Amino acid sequence: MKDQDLYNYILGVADNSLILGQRLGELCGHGPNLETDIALTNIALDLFGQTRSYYQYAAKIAGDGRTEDDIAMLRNERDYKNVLLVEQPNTHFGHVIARQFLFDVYHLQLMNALQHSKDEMLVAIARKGVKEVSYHKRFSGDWLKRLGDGTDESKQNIQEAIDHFWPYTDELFDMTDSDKKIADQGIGVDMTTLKDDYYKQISEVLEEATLTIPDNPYSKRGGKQGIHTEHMGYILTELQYMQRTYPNMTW
Amino acid sequence: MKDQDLYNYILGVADNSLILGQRLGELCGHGPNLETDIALTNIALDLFGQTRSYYQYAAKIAGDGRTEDDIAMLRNERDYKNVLLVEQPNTHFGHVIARQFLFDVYHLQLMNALQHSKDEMLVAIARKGVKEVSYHKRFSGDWLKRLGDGTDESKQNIQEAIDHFWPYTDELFDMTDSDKKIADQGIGVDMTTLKDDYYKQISEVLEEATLTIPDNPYSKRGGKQGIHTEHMGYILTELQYMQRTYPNMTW
Amino acid sequence: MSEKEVKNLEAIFEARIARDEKIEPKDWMPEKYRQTHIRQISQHAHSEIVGMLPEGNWITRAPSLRRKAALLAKVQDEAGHGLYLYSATETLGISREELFDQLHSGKAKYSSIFNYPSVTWADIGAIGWLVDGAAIINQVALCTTSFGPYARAMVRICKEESFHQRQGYEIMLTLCNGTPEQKAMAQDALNRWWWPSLMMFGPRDADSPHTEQSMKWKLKRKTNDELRQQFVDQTVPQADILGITVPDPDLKFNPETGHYDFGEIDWDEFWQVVKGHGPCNKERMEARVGAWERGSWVREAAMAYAEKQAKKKVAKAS
Amino acid sequence: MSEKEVKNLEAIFEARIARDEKIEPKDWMPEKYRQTHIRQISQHAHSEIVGMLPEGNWITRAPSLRRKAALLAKVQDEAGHGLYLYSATETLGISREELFDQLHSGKAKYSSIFNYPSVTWADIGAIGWLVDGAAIINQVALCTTSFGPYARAMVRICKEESFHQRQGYEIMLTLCNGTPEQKAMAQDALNRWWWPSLMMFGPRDADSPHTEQSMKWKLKRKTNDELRQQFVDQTVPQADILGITVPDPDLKFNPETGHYDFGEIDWDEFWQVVKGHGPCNKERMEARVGAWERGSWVREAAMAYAEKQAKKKVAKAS
Repeated sequence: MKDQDLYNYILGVADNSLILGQRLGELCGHGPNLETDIALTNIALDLFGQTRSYYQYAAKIAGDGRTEDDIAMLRNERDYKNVLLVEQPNTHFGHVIARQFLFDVYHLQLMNALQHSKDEMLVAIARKGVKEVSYHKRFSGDWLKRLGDGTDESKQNIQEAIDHFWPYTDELFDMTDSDKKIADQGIGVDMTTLKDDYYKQISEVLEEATLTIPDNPYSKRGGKQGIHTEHMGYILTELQYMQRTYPNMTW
Repeated sequence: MKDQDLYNYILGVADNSLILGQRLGELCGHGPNLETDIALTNIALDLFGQTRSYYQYAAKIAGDGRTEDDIAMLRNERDYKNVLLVEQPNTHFGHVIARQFLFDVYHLQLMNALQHSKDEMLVAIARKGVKEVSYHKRFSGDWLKRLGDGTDESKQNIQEAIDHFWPYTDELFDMTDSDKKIADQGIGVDMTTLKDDYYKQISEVLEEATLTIPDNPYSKRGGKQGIHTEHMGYILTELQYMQRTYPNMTW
Repeated sequence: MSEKEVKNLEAIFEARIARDEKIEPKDWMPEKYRQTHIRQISQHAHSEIVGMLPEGNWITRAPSLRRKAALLAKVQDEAGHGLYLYSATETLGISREELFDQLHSGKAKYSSIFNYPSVTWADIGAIGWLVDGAAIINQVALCTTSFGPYARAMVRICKEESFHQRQGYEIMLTLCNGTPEQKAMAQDALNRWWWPSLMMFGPRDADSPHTEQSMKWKLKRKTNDELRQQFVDQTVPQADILGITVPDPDLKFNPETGHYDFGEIDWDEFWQVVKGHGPCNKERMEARVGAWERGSWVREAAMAYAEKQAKKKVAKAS
Repeated sequence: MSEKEVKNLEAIFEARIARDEKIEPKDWMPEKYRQTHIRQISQHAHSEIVGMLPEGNWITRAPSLRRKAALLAKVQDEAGHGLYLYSATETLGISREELFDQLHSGKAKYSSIFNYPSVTWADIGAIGWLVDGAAIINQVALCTTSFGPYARAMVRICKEESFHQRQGYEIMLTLCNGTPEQKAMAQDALNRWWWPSLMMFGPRDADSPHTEQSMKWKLKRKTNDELRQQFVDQTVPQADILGITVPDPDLKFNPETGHYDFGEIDWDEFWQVVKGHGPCNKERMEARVGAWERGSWVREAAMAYAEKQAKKKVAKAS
């Protein structure tokens, strides 16, 4: 493939949306009320929409007949490059919100910066994405505050969730070799430059939510190298089930 | 296939062991103590052992190059003929025990009767099976009594589990067309003749366990026609994952 | 109010309905009208949200990203329908909490069709085609029902439902134009969903005692059997186009009546499911009650937060 | 007891150990000996049961029925090992409840290797080959350790472990003789499990202060570094036979020493995992604590039932 690095870069971005969308899809009909069900489904829909745009573009770059669905559903686990954060389970609503918020802040930074890419297609996706992800971040941030400054129980639950996911945030700013090359070309985003701002933004909202900013210095990573947590395998058994069971069919 | 009915009959019997074994396999390392973990794993091992014998025999009957693993892992959901009972989830330990006991009593009846089959291979499997399943039934029956006549909480939990699974027991005695033909040939077992004894046995143990015999007249069925509950699909995503993802390989 | 006054109000009320005027929440209405509407609209709302479950079951396993997104959007629409319908019910003076209590305790019903499992991907097609198809037939009539909020909700819902129905049919069409395995999957789904879909129109007219009153209030425009016949007449030719067979050996076009004659519904099964003993009644209720109970701390937090914010505002203002 | 008497008992005790006599639970032993053994044997027991988790993760997804059964049997063996080892620990005067409390509260440790995820089927092979291989090297020496119950448990465990190790190696061999995709899976597993396996032997000797005392009690026969070297020397040729590469650019046979020289372990990673911040520490503890808590009503029921049965027997006898 000529543009292997660009392909890798796009998949790195897209896989996050795919896997987080998949996690949110599990929740559909099982949320605490209809309003949150609808909102989380909306977020999932946005994420799948972005995923499709990225994979369609990646498929074009690959140029070997692969389709968006082949890319989404026919890779081996080690070839998915999403960060570990997005594959973590929906343990309870606090986890859903914490995971979402910690991702949304990063995601909006990425979308904002990607609008200035030299790649027109990525700019187009990012422009649409900025609007969508701004809404995601508002939703998750608002709920973070509600849960943080709600009842004692909710504060405890959301604090536990934030503490739980904190070690997964550092990986968001890891750059693979392809990421670096594509950033150097002015196409991708150098996320390392946005890291301080990320923690600043997060901290502000956590404070507003009357929550404690974790000081755990240890981090968990591996997703960007395709080394996932044990949750990922189960996500894939479902995600890939139909394509694996009935190969080469039109749906 | 010449012996399509025999093939169908064997799969009907074997699929129960496969799917129940799979459910028990999920529990490994997650039980209430080491002793029950070991015992339930033992039961799972027996069930998989039986499953393999049946499928190996079925593969021989099919005679088209299919292996035990092809039969176990490469059918579509609608082609699995296990009863609905065995695919129900491990909601809590009471469910595990109730499901097991309601199956074990039936299973031992089947193994006992199958020893008198005109088919030598089935006789051999059943002879081994009788010993194994006698142990399973003793284990699940003992726990039924412990939970039934233990604490108030355990009585409530196990009663709820028995009530929950009761509607699934009737299907155990359904006879498919193949089942009838094979029973008529003196190879299979006419389960309908054993139904009264089944409920008599169950009732005796429930009474000993100080539990109430459910009087729910409604039953749930469909597994023997390959119409499963929504749980089955998820069992298969895991069971089939490797064979679907990496076809035609040796492991 | 004297009995005479009530009678008078009732007469005015009936006259308004007869003139096809809409009854609005603030208007006077007979208590039975209110109760019947609470029952029916909330039953409709419950059906929407329980109906999310069999379809939600396939979101993580949808065979393509396009279908996954469409399915998510559909289930989301159903949540939206639930929301309008609960709101419409609330205008009759009952809280959402109470409505959920009725659902969770088994006092309120929901459409029995959702007590069947969705076992293959083709079921997602069949549910859209048949279940939404049957629902629309029931609902179109309600767009001109007498209670304003219900009628307006129906207009919006019908529009979305017919989109869902076309989408479901298109899934079936894709399967039927696909491999033999895919076509068999479509046929199998039709086999399993056909009869439950016919049951959606309720008992035979002879066994449906409330029809007369509901007709008067325009909560029903046609009888169960009439609607069922309409569904059969509409759906059989669609199955023909798909090239799959309706699982009814007695099904036959009757040139004299211009309708399809069809076989007898298994009413034992119908009543078993209605009474709560269908394949998934217990699972559906456990899913709903479980979601509600697991979510209680979240709803409490949201209320506590809102109260705190309101107090802060008051404190600032004073 | 006077200080002199204690000194005397200690001298006798040390002499017995020096003569390779076994110390049995009823024998007098120094308190430090008891505590050290409780710590080490229970840590070993905890490792067995936490070790069930990464392997248990593949039971439902094993690629063939034969492998599924073998894996189940292996995990069951580990539960059995846990059982003997807890029993051996209990002979030192501590209850199983207390031991679980120590595990669940984080006071007791277990082998850090189980804090890595099992992400592909090849990991099941690699765990058997490398992790059990390393464990055996540690354990063989313990078959002649001074505390009788521990030594006897080790004899039995070593036998089963070496079966597991061969089984793991055979999984790897099958993969390496399979398709290129399978071989790549095997290589990838070796890449991920190699360094954590080397870490199983603990810190460098210079950083391992307890070695001297443990040597005296025959709880250790060789130092960490000696055992680690033995593992490398034994394993590298096995990798060569598989045709996969140990992920260490510094690895080289040293003809002068007759051993393989190898690169530096990432000690930061080592300490991060030991301190509880490895990839799966939290998940492993949540799984164990969750199982224990979910099972409390079951254990209570079993006790209540046993008491009732005992009372019945007494009532009958009197």
